[in-house]
Amino acid sequence: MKQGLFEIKENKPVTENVMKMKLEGDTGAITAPGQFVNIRLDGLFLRRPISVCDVEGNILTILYKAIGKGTEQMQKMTSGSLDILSGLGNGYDTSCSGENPLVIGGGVGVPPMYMLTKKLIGEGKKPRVILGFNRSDEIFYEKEFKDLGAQVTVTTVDGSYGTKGFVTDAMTGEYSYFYACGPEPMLKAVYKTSKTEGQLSFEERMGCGFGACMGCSCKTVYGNKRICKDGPVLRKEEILWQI
Amino acid sequence: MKQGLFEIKENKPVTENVMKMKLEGDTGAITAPGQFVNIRLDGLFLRRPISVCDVEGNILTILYKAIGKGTEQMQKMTSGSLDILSGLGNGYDTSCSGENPLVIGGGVGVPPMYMLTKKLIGEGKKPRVILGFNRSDEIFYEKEFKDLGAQVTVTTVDGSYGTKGFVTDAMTGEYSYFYACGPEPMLKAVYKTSKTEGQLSFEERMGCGFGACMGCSCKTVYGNKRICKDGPVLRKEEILWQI
Amino acid sequence: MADMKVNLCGIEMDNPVMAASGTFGYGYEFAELYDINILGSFSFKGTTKDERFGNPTPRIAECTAGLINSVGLQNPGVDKVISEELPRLAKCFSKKVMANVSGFSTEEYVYTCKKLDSCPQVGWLEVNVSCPNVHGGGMSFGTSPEAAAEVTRAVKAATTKPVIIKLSPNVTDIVSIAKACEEGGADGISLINTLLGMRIDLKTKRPVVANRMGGFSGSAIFPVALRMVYQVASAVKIPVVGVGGISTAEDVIEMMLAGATAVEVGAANLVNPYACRDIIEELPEKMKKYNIESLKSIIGGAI
Amino acid sequence: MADMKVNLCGIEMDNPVMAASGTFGYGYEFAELYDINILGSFSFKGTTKDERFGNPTPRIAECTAGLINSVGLQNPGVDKVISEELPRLAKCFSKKVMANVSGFSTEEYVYTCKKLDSCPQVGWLEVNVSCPNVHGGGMSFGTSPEAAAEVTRAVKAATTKPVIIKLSPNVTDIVSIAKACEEGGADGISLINTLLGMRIDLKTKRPVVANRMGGFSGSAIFPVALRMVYQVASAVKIPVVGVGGISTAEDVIEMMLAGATAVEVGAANLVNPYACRDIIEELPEKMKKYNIESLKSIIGGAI
Ligand SMILES: Cc1cc2nc3c(=O)[nH]c(=O)nc-3n(C[C@H](O)[C@H](O)[C@H](O)COP(=O)(O)OP(=O)(O)OC[C@H]3O[C@@H](n4cnc5c(N)ncnc54)[C@H](O)[C@@H]3O)c2cc1C
Ligand SMILES: Cc1cc2nc3c(=O)[nH]c(=O)nc-3n(C[C@H](O)[C@H](O)[C@H](O)COP(=O)(O)OP(=O)(O)OC[C@H]3O[C@@H](n4cnc5c(N)ncnc54)[C@H](O)[C@@H]3O)c2cc1C
Ligand SMILES: Cc1cc2nc3c(=O)[nH]c(=O)nc-3n(C[C@H](O)[C@H](O)[C@H](O)COP(=O)(O)O)c2cc1C
Ligand SMILES: Cc1cc2nc3c(=O)[nH]c(=O)nc-3n(C[C@H](O)[C@H](O)[C@H](O)COP(=O)(O)O)c2cc1C
Ligand code: FES
Ligand code: FES
Repeated sequence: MKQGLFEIKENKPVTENVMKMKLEGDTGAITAPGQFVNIRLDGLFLRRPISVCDVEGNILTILYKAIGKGTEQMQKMTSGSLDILSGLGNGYDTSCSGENPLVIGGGVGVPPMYMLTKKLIGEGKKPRVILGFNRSDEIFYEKEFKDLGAQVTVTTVDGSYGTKGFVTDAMTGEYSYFYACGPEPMLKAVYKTSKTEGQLSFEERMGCGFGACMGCSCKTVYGNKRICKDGPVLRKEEILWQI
Repeated sequence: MKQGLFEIKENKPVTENVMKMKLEGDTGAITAPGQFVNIRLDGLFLRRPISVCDVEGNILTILYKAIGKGTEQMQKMTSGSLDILSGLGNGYDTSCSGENPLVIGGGVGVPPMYMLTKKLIGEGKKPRVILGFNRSDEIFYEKEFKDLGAQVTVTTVDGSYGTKGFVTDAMTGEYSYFYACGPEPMLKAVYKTSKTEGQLSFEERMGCGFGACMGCSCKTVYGNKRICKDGPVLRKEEILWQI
Repeated sequence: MADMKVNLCGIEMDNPVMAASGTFGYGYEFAELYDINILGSFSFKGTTKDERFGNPTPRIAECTAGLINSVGLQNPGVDKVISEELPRLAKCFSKKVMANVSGFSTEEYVYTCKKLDSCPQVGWLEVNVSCPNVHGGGMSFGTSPEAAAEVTRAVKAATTKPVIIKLSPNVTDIVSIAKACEEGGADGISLINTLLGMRIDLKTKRPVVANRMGGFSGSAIFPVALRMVYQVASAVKIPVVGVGGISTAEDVIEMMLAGATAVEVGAANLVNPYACRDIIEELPEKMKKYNIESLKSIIGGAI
Repeated sequence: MADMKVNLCGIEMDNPVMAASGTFGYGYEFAELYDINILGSFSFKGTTKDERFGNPTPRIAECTAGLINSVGLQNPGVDKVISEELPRLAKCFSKKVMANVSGFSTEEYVYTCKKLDSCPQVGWLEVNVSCPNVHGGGMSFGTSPEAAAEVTRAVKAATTKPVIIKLSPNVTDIVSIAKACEEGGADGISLINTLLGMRIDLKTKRPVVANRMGGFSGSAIFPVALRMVYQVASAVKIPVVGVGGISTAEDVIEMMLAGATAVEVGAANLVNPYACRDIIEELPEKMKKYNIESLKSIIGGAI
């Protein structure tokens, strides 16, 4: 974990409500895909947790959906710098992926899968990527994933693009392992549908984001864990669904 | 009273801690010298009351001393606009000044006396101005008052410039009326020394600045008054000193 | 069309937004800025039997997201309120106004309420039980269920208009006090008054306000006010007026979801004199955003 | 040279700045960022007899200038704290630490305190009496002078280290409770714990935290904390630890002027993990600005 100022280099919409922001700063603490950063914003008490989408040198890319006070404030920014805690969370472990892992992202769960896919491909693996959205106009980053060299399936709930249905409807064929990030109902469906071991990334309202407050705890097979520090990525085997 | 945005046109030091700020906006509510404006600042709950030093067309000039959170924040501003409530308070009544009024300002009580002096001269009167400071390096606006055509005496407590002593030490000679603004001990001394009727401007911690909260009340011969709305200028005859 | 109408103790209001007592004077200062008839209503400055100057100055201290006031119920006394302020108010406000009443003994409360009860302009009596009870050892009426119920019963027996008891938040158990007022016959409960707070000036090393402590209010206290409104609205059957830290249309909706039938905006008026107008103008848009067709329908929705 | 030393219940501290319980874990996360030995000390996460998961999530809600938490005393239980956390803490913190203890019955408090009393690392026992008293009808120990005094007496009888009782602010009369603790033998009082608060999510129209209400803290509550520290420090002879809304060196000075011998920084650590370090580094400069040579000398200066 590191605290530092990151300078806004770019802040562009990729869909109507999802923005891509490029930030320049000390990215040294970011060590694994699936980690997140925690962003301080003027006038808001709590930082806002956002997944790392990509890191290239000292450039950090995040993708975020404007859904409330904080993200709407970010949406309006064109320059300046942000106070960011980086390198938070455990991130995905790629060592157990096998040859043909399945990478599944839904909605704003898509961003961390980009850096994960990049890493898997860098390690010589052949990930298949499923990106799930509600409608065609909500789709983002399909091309970026393809440009990494991954095989990409897009699903839309209303069938307006790609495979009609949920990400689980595309979880066909063989795969060696799976990685998922998305809303909780999606994670649960993926968990149930999956035929292999895998890792899933969770969200929770956070006080600190670095393990100090116990605001984000969950029960697992291996005892209580903090989503922010011991997660956000949990292994399939340890998950105890609350609902 | 009017609320509006004023754009910062200039913000320059006139002494080490006293700044002159020129603001452009709708000055229409400012009708008398001695009135004040109430300035909203980022992150601070209460507005900051500052006297009107001058108005020329849509340009408002204020002079303020950086002494705390709000004024220090203002000191750093170079551009942008401020949310200002203008035209607050009663202001000085020049109709009773006579031919040779004495105008007395001490420290940050000097600013409103500028617009007052200008108005008195505009009305064909011959005000004599006494400006009191602690030390020579705290003096500001001597030249500006002289440029209005007023006769100006500067006093310094340590004698490093002008007449040594307090403003009261310069309250010699004949005068038809007096106007004063400055710290409360000065006002009290002026009140006691003065040989004529006069008007004195007071400060008080304010909640609203426009008469709604009763935060700034004082007792007078004519009953309870609100410094912000029924003042800040009180007539000598009505003052009941609290201490 | 967004339906903002609510009914508070039998009186129809165009919208639930009122200005809180002590932060809106008798309305004139605001009437200079906008037509205050757009308000649901407002509660005028706390009125006592006799004229009061209140506490010594300084009476105001700034806080993070709020302020402390120790005005101490400055007001001209009920007779002058009726003979001078209300006629003047009639010229700029044609709706029913809420009369906020304070006292230092049950008799004083009754005396003042009775006089205001006879004024046709007055719609509701808002009885502020935060004052120290001079006959009861100095603790405020609002800190014991018995004292609060006693004032309620006495005022109800002497008046005909709806009586709303305004509670102090500086208590261990707000629900028991609210229930005691309900049992005493109160027509409504309004809460919260200010939290007791303090600031010290680092330069002088003395308390900022002359009275040392004072009432803390402003957006900082919203979560405490919301919690108490929720607790009380869950426990009583009479309407609750939500007060404390409201400064946006979203705050109004949140308060109503917690159980408020109407709301009062206090400190926000002092720093933004257009606060009530802005909130009322913003409400329809926010109702739309959160899929609310009628404000009436969301009262207590989160309970 | 600015003298920041204070003495809290017989233990010398390099400076009065501690981190507050529940906002600093057992210190490790912060030790990754800076040497936590610069702290005066810190109070570790509230410890109970048995392991607790705490409340369901979501447990956190944002507020203006603060947050609500309903963690619900998640902790591994006193035995694991002693066998696992304290040895691990010893590697990064060489000073005496404050052990924060909670319980749901007097016996539980005594059990946990006794165990922690035997740990040489522990300097003080901070007994948090904000928990509901399961044997006393569910109101918290800290809301009645009798219950607070009972816990104090019982813990004092079973331990040797200084016992500091941490009070809840959600009471009518904080002074009577503090005095009861003093009479019960407390060596110090720390206050305040969180204010009971609530937020509602406008989108779901449900309370934000699963437990509906939670503890509100952060800069918003500073004026309430300061007032209570002032009231209690004026009324008792034992030292007071000031907690609530502190986020700057100036806040520390203000708390000490109100009567605090030492202070605890809570929520500020969560949003600025360097908060305590920043405050300690800034203190000498602010002392100079306000003409303070020794912090010890200003304790209670505004009383
Ligand atoms: C580990 C992690 C990674 C995330 N990565 C991304 C990402 O890459 N892109 C993206 O668009 N979003 C991501 N989110 C969700 C993102 O944190 C929220 O959308 C954001 O905090 C909303 O803030 P707001 O001020 O706009 O909303 P508001 O509703 O105004 O926020 C109010 C409070 O609720 C919290 N909150 C609201 N929604 C969420 C949520 N879903 N999860 C956690 N806290 C929430 C806020 O942080 C804040 O404290 C992530 C969340 C977590 C926990
Ligand atoms: C009618 C009036 C006219 C004024 N005109 C001028 C002027 O022309 N130039 C100038 O330099 N100063 C003037 N002052 C004083 C000025 O308002 C304060 O210096 C300023 O509010 C300090 O704010 P701060 O945030 O820097 O200080 P802080 O000490 O951080 O302020 C804390 C709080 O105390 C209030 N406060 C502090 N000092 C004063 C004070 N002397 N009077 C009233 N409130 C105070 C602040 O408004 C704020 O609410 C005037 C005050 C009044 C009442
Ligand atoms: C300057 C001031 C004066 C007040 N005077 C009164 C009063 O006379 N009677 C009363 O019942 N409440 C009074 N209050 C309390 C408010 O009506 C309101 O209950 C409280 O401020 C909380 O609301 P807010 O956070 O919106 O300010 C006063 C508040 C302020 C700030
Ligand atoms: C997330 C969180 C957890 C807390 N846990 C405890 C606890 O276990 N024991 C305790 O006595 N106080 C606990 N508190 C209260 C703090 O120690 C402190 O008294 C309170 O937050 C006020 O200080 P602040 O405004 O600086 O946060 C907790 C506070 C927070 C924010
Ligand atoms: S958010 Fe604080 S421990 Fe996870
Ligand atoms: S400051 Fe509010 S009435 Fe004067």
